[in-house]
Order: sequence, then structure tokens, then C-alpha cells
Amino acid sequence: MSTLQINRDVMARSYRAMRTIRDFEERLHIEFATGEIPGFVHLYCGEEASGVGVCANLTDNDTIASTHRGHGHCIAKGVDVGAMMAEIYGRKSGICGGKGGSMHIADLSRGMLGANGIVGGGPPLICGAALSHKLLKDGGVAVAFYGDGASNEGTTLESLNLASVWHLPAVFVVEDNGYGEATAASYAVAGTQKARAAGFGMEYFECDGTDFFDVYEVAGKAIERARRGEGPSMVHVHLSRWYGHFEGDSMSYRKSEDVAAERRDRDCLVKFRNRTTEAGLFTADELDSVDQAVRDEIELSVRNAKAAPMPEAPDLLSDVYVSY
Amino acid sequence: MSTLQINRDVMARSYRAMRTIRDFEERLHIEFATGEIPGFVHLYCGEEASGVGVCANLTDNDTIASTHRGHGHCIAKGVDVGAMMAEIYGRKSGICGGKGGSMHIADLSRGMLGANGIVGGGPPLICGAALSHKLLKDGGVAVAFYGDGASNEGTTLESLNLASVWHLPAVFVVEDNGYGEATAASYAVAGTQKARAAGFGMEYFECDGTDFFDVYEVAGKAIERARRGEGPSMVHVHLSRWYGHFEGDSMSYRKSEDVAAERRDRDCLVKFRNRTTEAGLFTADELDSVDQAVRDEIELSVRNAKAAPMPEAPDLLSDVYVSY
Amino acid sequence: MSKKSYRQAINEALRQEMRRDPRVVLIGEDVAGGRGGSAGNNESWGGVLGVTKGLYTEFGPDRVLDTPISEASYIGAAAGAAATGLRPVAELMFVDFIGSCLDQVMNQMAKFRYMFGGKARTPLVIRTMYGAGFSAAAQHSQALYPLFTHIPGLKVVVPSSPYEAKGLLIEAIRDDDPVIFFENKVMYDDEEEVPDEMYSIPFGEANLTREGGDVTLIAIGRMVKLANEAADRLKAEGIGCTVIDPRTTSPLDTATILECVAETGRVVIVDESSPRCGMAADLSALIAEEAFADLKAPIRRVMPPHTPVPFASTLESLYVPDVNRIISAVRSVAPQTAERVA
Amino acid sequence: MSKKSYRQAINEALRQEMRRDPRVVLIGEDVAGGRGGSAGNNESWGGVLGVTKGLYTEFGPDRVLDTPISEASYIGAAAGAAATGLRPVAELMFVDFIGSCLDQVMNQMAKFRYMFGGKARTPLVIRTMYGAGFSAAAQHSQALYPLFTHIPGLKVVVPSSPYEAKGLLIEAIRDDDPVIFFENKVMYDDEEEVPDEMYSIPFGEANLTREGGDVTLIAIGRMVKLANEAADRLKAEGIGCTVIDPRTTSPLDTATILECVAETGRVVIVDESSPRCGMAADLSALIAEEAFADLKAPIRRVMPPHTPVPFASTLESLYVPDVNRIISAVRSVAPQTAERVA
Ligand SMILES: Cc1ncc(C[n+]2csc(CCOP(=O)(O)OP(=O)(O)O)c2C)c(N)n1
Ligand SMILES: Cc1ncc(C[n+]2csc(CCOP(=O)(O)OP(=O)(O)O)c2C)c(N)n1
Ligand SMILES: [Mg+2]
Ligand SMILES: [Mg+2]
Repeated sequence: MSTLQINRDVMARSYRAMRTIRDFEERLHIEFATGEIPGFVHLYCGEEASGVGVCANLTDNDTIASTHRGHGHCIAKGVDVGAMMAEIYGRKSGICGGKGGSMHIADLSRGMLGANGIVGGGPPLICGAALSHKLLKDGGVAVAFYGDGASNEGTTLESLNLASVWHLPAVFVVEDNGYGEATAASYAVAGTQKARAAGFGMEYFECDGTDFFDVYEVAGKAIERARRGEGPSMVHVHLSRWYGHFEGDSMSYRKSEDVAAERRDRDCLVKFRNRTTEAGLFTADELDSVDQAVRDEIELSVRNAKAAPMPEAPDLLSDVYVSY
Repeated sequence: MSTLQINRDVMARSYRAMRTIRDFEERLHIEFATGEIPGFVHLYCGEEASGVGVCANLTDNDTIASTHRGHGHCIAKGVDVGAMMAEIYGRKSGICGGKGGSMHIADLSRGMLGANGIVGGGPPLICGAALSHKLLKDGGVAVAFYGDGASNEGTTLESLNLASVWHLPAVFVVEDNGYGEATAASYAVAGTQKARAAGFGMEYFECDGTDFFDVYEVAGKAIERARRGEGPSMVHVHLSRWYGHFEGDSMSYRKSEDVAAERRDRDCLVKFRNRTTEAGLFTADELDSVDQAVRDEIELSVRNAKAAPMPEAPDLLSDVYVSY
Repeated sequence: MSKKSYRQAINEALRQEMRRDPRVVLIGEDVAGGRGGSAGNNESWGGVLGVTKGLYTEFGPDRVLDTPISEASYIGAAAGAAATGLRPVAELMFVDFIGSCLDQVMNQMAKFRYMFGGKARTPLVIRTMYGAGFSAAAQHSQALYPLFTHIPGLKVVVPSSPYEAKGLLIEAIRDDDPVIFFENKVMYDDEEEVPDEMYSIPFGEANLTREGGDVTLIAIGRMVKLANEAADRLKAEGIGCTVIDPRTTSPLDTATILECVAETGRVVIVDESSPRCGMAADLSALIAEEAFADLKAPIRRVMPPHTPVPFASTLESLYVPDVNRIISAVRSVAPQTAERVA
Repeated sequence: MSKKSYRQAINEALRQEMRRDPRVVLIGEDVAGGRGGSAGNNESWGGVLGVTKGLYTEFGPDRVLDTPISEASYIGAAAGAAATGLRPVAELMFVDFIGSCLDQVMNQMAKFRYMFGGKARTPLVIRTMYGAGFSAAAQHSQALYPLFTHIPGLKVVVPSSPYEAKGLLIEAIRDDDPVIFFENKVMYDDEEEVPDEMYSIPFGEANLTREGGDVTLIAIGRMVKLANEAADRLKAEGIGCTVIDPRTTSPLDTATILECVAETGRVVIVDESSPRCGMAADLSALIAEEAFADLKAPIRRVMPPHTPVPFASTLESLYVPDVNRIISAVRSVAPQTAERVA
């Protein structure tokens, strides 16, 4: 079992981030059902410890690329929650001015290179970000999050090779939640992620994605390797998705007991709370007050988003080019 | 060492095919230098035992896909040499009516799905051909030839996975001649082909691509597995390229001694001759007379090609669509 | 004959063709949906928006093949299968994903026949969703048929209604060339009368959905619906529009287009693809070259701006052409009252 | 100032910009050439046709990065690097290979700025070879700039001579948007006077390479050379042509084009991209819409047929537009002798 020798601030921040993701997503689930949220929304619920455990090893000077299921990575990397919520509502006050929506939240000032509507879109970008870190010698590391489904895209596979060939400070985090849309990884992923890492000459790590401490420690090793200039690694995170692929999916391909068991036995927030309170690192009250603060923050973000103005005609034509 | 228990006809045909490839290519090398052959020409010299060793396990009912370095695969699969030569000269009598050229020789009646100007173009096609064989239950197997360079293309890597997921009667033959253009595989290929096969849940075989008997036997195992419905395999063939990447390349990235040593010690034709004559399977005279017959055939093919008419204006517009 | 949705019409075309010809197979991501899932329900989805629902159940795993998420390999596999005896219908979920597999479309299937001197046939269909209106943002809303129309060797179909969709899809499956079949994601629930039996609509024959002698309106896909609505409203003003639905952008029925232009001399083109090197430009250039002498007014194009598709609904609805913009464009070129035909 | 080839002009632009700005890096297959090779010669090639020769030797492995053969990963890496502080110049050896990496171009680099609400900059250049004339057949001879011109967010440059190539490439490297830079493979040995110092040519400003008031000839890339030759020969017949080289197809200098058309009222467009939804269609549609009142004759387009590029030299030379076809097209729209300006 992983150690609890982590800076208390990091733990507190990470708990708050995980709770924020959970509440953000649960709230979106409710709001989506009212029909007020447009477009496709993919929830990260249940996977919080992965994004947060990885990003707790990073600073704004490091870069991540995310996926269609990106809210969690954004929050973990410190993107403003209010501006994210406004974006999902398509408001002018959104982080992308309402032009991106759920699948395109980005904040380069935080080293967040964007959610991505294209499966396998992120890994090549991360090779480039890692190249920047390497050549600009800024000590940064670049991390690609991608799913088990995305692990079959050529772009992802090529990137593993390129990162090794260029000996990049990059980490490839496979968030293996067992499904790509309605298709199980057991059907679609031949071989193993471990052998794939070997196939591209890369170190392989794995961890339990519902245990913040495990993710933090294991990803930390991969990230520190990269930071020391020892090259790229793959981190295989074992996870489960709690909701449908996107909002509206009834998950008729999964036994409902499976999901129920995951929620019961592998809730990263419950695990975190139990371990840290048992170890006397936090009191239940301390964590409760974080929970309350997060609830208020999410409530406010939704209220503000709903009240915010929509973008208007001139916004349609701006921001295509820096200059044209 | 591989066995010599091979049907004598197969051996004779294979020797002739290897010799034909060698002479075809050596002749192109000469003719190209005169400036009469247009376009890009990539020679397969030195690699003959690979294509021939694999294809000796196949019939017209099986399918192969080739690469930019495709002449050898075509000849090994039984495509008419005269029509190939005419094609390379851009004649109307060419196998593609002069519209394809060296990089696009194809003969579907022989199960030859085309040379390919796109690195990594063939493996996806072979998944489809294998699917046809499987669903049409014709007992056929589909084989993709691709290079060490192509082993880094996403299309190739995806195809390995798809073939495993669909459990296809497919064989992926990596012709590893150590270079993709001017870049060595030691630089560009991270990890190993063996681990890549494992990464996609595939059986792995390897063989010496300058030893016809080794290729024949090893590829035969992979092909028979596929034929029996036991799924796809990778066959890693160790080879060396004798000429530049394409005609005109002076190979300043390789020690000339390397190539000289390959030519001296690893000539598949010499090896074949030595082994079979020592074992008393063929006499030197028998093989010499094959050599002579091949020389005549190549000479004739060049003479005919040069004399043949070029395609004309109406040919420009035909064959785009079956109907339009 | 009964009312069917665009979705049902497509599903029926697939089902009937699969029954007719055992070589027709479906390939795509979650075209069944559920493979390997813990519920053991191998057909949970029938396509991300339910278009192929029921086909796995009827035809089984050899005819309805779910794929890993790796478009280049399975779209290429469709090409290889087509060249070797099957007649695949592959699904590229959103046409925006063409970036992951363009080579197999542009350099392989499209060129086989020509490169191989007429000796290959590649009978396959790629079904794909296109279009804005779903708040799906920049990577899930593009039209992109100009890219495919640009590539020699491909046929490109953009059906404008359920009836059209069924007949054109059956034709596409029977065609011996690679066909890209564009389904507008906003239209799946549109309904109209669609025959129960099989029928096919030939490629390269435009359909006149409205007749009127003042202005020729050419529209593609979902825009045909908007053009019809505009034509109906303009009729009330006394402006008669002929609405042309080309049905297939490649091959293109240039004869019908030029005939109509000869009659009206005034043209408005409505298209939701990006403007530069887009479909409207293609049609406009044809007319400016071939029917110059007939033209009585500049050719007007109603198109999106040269921007990615925005997410916010306010912006998206400004992005896609709408009926009002079509009406203004027609008015701007319509003849003076005295010269009108209607 | 001295005579330089198109190849040398490009090489010099790269070298000078790399000296000026350490963030400029080269990425591509064999842009050095020789990495890992047994001769230990890390710069054997300097690009498949020698365009980047000498740059590895001067700038070393951190600035000139050879890649595995995997376009999607390294073109995407260029995008990611550009978004995070470098200014990469990536080489896509032949533009025909865009099929292997379109997503990173179309859905990533081109859309970042818009999707992210203006908060991203992606300053990178993709250099790529295009065009027929090399007997390189269907998969190594395409023009394809219409595909890129179609995609909002990309800038597209097609330099028509060594002078143009140097100035436009320097501008491309300094530009903060993704730029696709098309090099015609048949032109690498063309020579002309090119200044030794750095200079840049602004995007979106067309160049008039010939002036003459009878007919406006618009040509792209290598076709400018042919158009000039046609103009020179036509002058002898008394037909004066203005030749416009738009230089960049996106942004497009519509003002200059429309001004010239206003003067001549007669237009011939010469382009070597495929005709459907191609560059000539785009230009023609612009003119038919915006300059209709000025037009005195149909707009003529000189283009290849709607076929893949054939291999045989006899066919290839029929495929690409040539001077004679341009001359006939101009004659067919030129004014009667009496009305000529020249
Ligand atoms: C290139 C591409 N292909 C297909 C899709 C459609 N799609 C969106 S998410 C998804 C599943 C991704 O699965 P995985 O990578 O495991 O991520 P998860 O959804 O499980 O987080 C698919 C197929 C897409 N967006 N892009
Ligand atoms: C998609 C694509 N990228 C790049 C090229 C240019 N190219 C042609 S052959 C080749 C090298 C291929 O190396 P390998 O696969 O090892 O085959 P070999 O030439 O050694 O037989 C390259 C890079 C191409 N034709 N297609
Ligand atoms: Mg998943
Ligand atoms: Mg090689």
C-alpha cells in the first residue's frame, strides 16, 4: 500500500480538487437532464483520483492534454471552475468565451492544452509540449491523458514511439475505465498496455485509479523520471466510469451491479476520507467543511453561468486568426 | 537450421522467382541511370528471399499488399514480368496501362493488392482482405508486407490491433532492412517488434530474410496458423537493402563496407545455390539454365517495354469510376 | 408506404440490402455497441445515435462488425474488403473524424481503379454524420463534403430527406465505386412518407423540389429543407423559385442546373460547408463558366462564415444559413415586379 | 543579391530565421537524414530533395529533429510545441501524405485559437511539396491546397518563384498562425535573383507579374510561370494580359483581384489543383459574385481533369495545364481586335 508521506497542503488541495470534480459532474448530470446544457457532456465521476493524483505532481509550468472527458483534468490542473461552468453553458464569460464548450475547455496559462473532441488527439500534442519543455529547458513535464479506447488510435501509438525516440520528458497516462463508448476494452484492446509500453521502449507503471495515494505516488515516479531527463513512461490507471459514456447513455451494456459495486467499494473520496481520518491527518469536520465550501462554489458557478450573457454576432467572426 | 524438406517444384519456382527479382532490379538500376525510366524507383535487391519465401506458401487465392519497394512482392506473387516492366516504362501495355508506374503495380487476379506509395498504406487493406477471406470462407490468408520504417506508422499499429480483435487470417511481415530512407531503425524504432506483437496480442516469429528456407518455414507457420483460423501473427524478417533508398540515393549514411559484407555473406541466391547443390537437390547446371532463362526473359521484357506505345489522350479520362 | 424518419429510412435501406446481398457487411465503432460488456448485451447501441439498431440482432457478428477506435485501420479494411469481394458499409461516426483516416479514403480507395488501370473495383459506402445545429462545437459539426468532392474517384451523396436517404443509400450500396454518404445529424427525426419496398435513386440526377421561373435556388442536404421553406414564403411575395437538390455533389447533374439557370438567369446557392473552395463556390464557378450568357444578376451564395463552428447556440445559429438569409439573398437578385414570371 | 534556386531560397530563409530566433526548430522525416546510420553521418540528406541541407550541421540535433515515419505524431507535436513556446517548421514531405495526419492539422492546430476563445497561438509552418510533372504518379503529385484553403484557421502559401519563396517563408515563420507552405517539386532548380538579406512578403497581397488591360489571368504557384509565358506570347498577338499571383490562397487578396477584373472584364484562371471544389472554382465564384457587373465574357478555368494524376509522361503532360491551353483560353475570351487596350 502506498505511503501517506505527502505534504499536507498537497493532500488538502487534492481532496478539494477531487470533491470539486465530483460535485461539478454530479451537478452537470442534474442540469443536463433539464435540457438547459447544450451539446455532448462526458462525466468524469468516479475517476477523480486519477486526474488529481497525477496533477498533484505538476505545477503551472507543466503541461497536460486531455480528452472529451476533460472536466476532471481541467479542475485538477487548476482551471477556474466558474469559467468552466460558464463555458459549458456557452456563455461569453466562459473560459473560451462560449466558443468551445465542454469538449474544448483549455487554459494555456495553467498548462492545460485543452480537452479534445478527437479520440487520440492529445498524445501528439504532448510530444510537442514535451519538446518545448526540453528545448526551452524550463524543467517542465508534459502529460497526455487518454482512455483505453484511445489506446488503439494510431496517433496515440505513434506518439509513444516518437516520445521514446526523442527521449522526451513526457508521461502517457492511460485512464483505463474498461470501456470506449459502449465497447469493452476486453473486446477492443488486444494484448496489454504493459506490452505496448515495452513495444515502444518505455517504462511502465500501473496504479489503482480510485486510490489517490497510489496514483500520486506512481505517477510521481514517472513524472520525476521525466523531469530528470530519463525519458517517457506510461502510467496505466485502473478505473471505472460511473455514468454513461455521455449524458443520455443508459449503459445497457453494463450490469448495473458492476457500477453499484464500484460506487460502493471504490469511491476515491470515501477511500481518501477513511484513510486520512483514520491516520489522523484530517478530521471529519475539516473534510466536511471542504465539502461545504465546494458545494457553495459549484452552486455559485451554476448560478453565475445561467445569469451570464451569451456571446453575440461579432464574437462569431473573431479569434479565427491572430492576424488575417 | 531450417529443413530442406520442401517440395522440389516449390524450390525450383522459388529460385527462379528470386533470380527474376534480382535481374529485374539490377537491370532497372542500369536502365534508370540512362534517364529513360521516369519517377521514383525503389529496388528490392538483396531482399528477394523474403518476398519469395513468404509467397511460396501462398496461392492466387491468398492476398498480399505491398509497399513502395514492391517489385519483388509482385514477382513473388506471380505478376507477369513483361507487363510489370512495361508499366515501369509507362507504356499502355503495362499491367496498369501505364497509369500506375513502379509504385502502383497491382494484379488483383493474382491476389496482389498493389504496391503502395504510402508508407503504412497496406496493413489496413490487409485487414480487409483477411476479412473477405474469413467471411467468404475461401480458405485464403492475407499478408501485409511493410518495412521497419512503416512499423512506426499509426495505420500499421492500428491494424495489428484490429487483426487481433477480429481474429483475422492475416500475417504481418515486417521487412526489417534496418533503414527507412536515410534513417536507421536503431534511431527510429523504439522498443522491439517482438514486444509490439505482444502489445497487440499477436504471435511473433522471426527469420533470416536472406535464407529462403528459413523464411519459407517460419512464414509458413504463421500462414498455416492463419489458415487454420488461429488468428494473426507477425513475422519479423531480418534483411539488408543493397541499393539506396531509391535510385539516385548515394547512401552516404551507411558504411560501404556494410553493404559489401551483406552482398558477400548474405546473398540469398548464393546461399540457396550452395545449400541445394551441396545437398544434391539441384545441379549447378540446372540453376545456371534457370539463370539464363531469366536473363532472356528480362532482356525481352525491357525490349518489349521500350518498343511499346505510350498511352494516349483518351486514357487520361478513363478508369476513374466504374460508372459515373 | 408509411411515415418514416430519416433514421428509420437509413436503417431500412441497410437492412433490406443486407438481406438481399450477403456480401454487404457493416463496420464501425459501436454499430452494434456492447461487445465485451459485462451485461452480455452485444447490441446496446446500434450506432451512437441508434441508426443501425437491430442489425446486429438480425445479422450477427460476422455481418455487423464493431471495431476498436482506430478509423484508419477499419476504414482501410473496408477498402481492402471491397477490393476482394465484400461490399462493406463502413461508418465514420462524424465526418470530422476523417482526419484520422483520410489516407485510406483519398489515396487508397479513391485511386485504386485509376492507378491500377481500371482493373480494381472498390464497392463500398462510408456513412458519416455531418453538420451544425447540435451544439457539438468545432470538432463535431463540420460539413466537409467539399473535401470529398474535390477527390477524383469518390462519389459523394448528401440526402435531403428520409425518402432521398433510403433511395440514395440503396443506390450507394449497389454502386461499384467508393461512395461517401453524408447524413445530417439534425435530421434523424425528420419524417416523411417512405415506401416500404426497396427503390433506388440514380446518382447524378438532381431533383427539383420547387418550381418557379424567377430565381434558381440550389441547396445541399439539410439546406434543401430551408430552401423549400424560403421558396414557399417568397411565392407569397410573388417571387417564384425553382429549388434544385443536386442529391450527389459528385457526380453532379450539371445539365439540370444549367437548364434551370437558362430559364431564370438568377441564382442563389445555399450551402452549409465552409465558404472557401466549398460547394457553393464549385456550383457558382460552373454556372459562371457555362451559363454566363444566361445570367441576369450576380450569383449569390448563402454560406457560413470562414470560421470553425462555434459552440454557443447564439453563435451556432448565426453560423448556419437560415431561411431569412436565403430570402434576403433571393430578394437581392430577384427580377423587378414587372419582369416576374410568377 | 545573387542568383539562387528555389531550393536555395528556401534553405536560406530557414537558416536566417533559425539564426535570428532560437525558438525556430525543424521537424520532419530525414530533414537531416542519417541518424543512427552506420556511417555516423548524421546529415546525409538534408531533406529528401536536399532542401534543408546544412541546417543540421549548423544547428544540431536539438534544432533539426528527424522523426520516425509517423506524420500524425510529429505534425501534432509541431502543433503542441507551437502552442507552448516554440516556432516549429515541420516538413510533410509530400502533401499527398496529409491523409496520415489531417486531424492534427484540421481539428487541432487550425481550430485552437477559435475553440479556445482566442487564448491560444499556434505559430508553426508546415512545408510540403506539391504538384505534378515528376512522373511520381497518383500518390505523390497532388496539389491539394484547396483542402487547406477550405479549413478556417489555416493560412496557405503557394510561392511561385525563388524570390517569392524566400520572402513568403520568412513571413510564414514570423506569423503567429499555422501556415501551410506549398513548394512545387518541379521548381527546385529554377533560379532568379534573390536578395541575400532577410525580407518578408506580407500575406494577402497579390503580386501583378504582368500588366495588360485586355484579360486578367490569375494563376497559382508554378502556374504563374506558365501564365507569364502565355502573357508574353499573347502580347505579340496584341492581347494584353494582367497576370495575378495571389501568393496566398488564404488570406486571399480579393481587392486586387476585383480591381483587375473591373479593368478587363475578362478572366482566365489557371490552376493545377483538381477542378471540383478547387482553387479555380473558389476564385471564379468570388468574381461571379462580386464583380458580375464588370464581366464581359464567361470566366474560363484552365485546370486538370477530374482524375487522379497519371504516371505515364504522355498522360501527365496532358493532365497539367500548359501554356498552349492557357493561350487558347485567353483567346476565347479576349476582346475583338478593335476593343483591345494593348
Ligand atoms: C477520432 C475519434 N473517433 C471516435 C470518436 C467518438 N468517441 C468519442 S469518445 C469515444 C470513446 C473513447 O473511449 P476511451 O478512450 O476509453 O475514453 P473514455 O470515454 O472511456 O473516457 C469515442 C469512440 C471521437 N470523438 N474521435
Ligand atoms: C505516409 C508516408 N510517409 C513518408 C513517405 C516517404 N517514404 C517513402 S519510402 C519511406 C521509407 C520507408 O521505410 P521502410 O518502411 O523501412 O521501407 P524500406 O524503404 O526500407 O523498404 C519513406 C519515408 C511515404 N511514401 N508515405
Ligand atoms: Mg475508456
Ligand atoms: Mg526499411
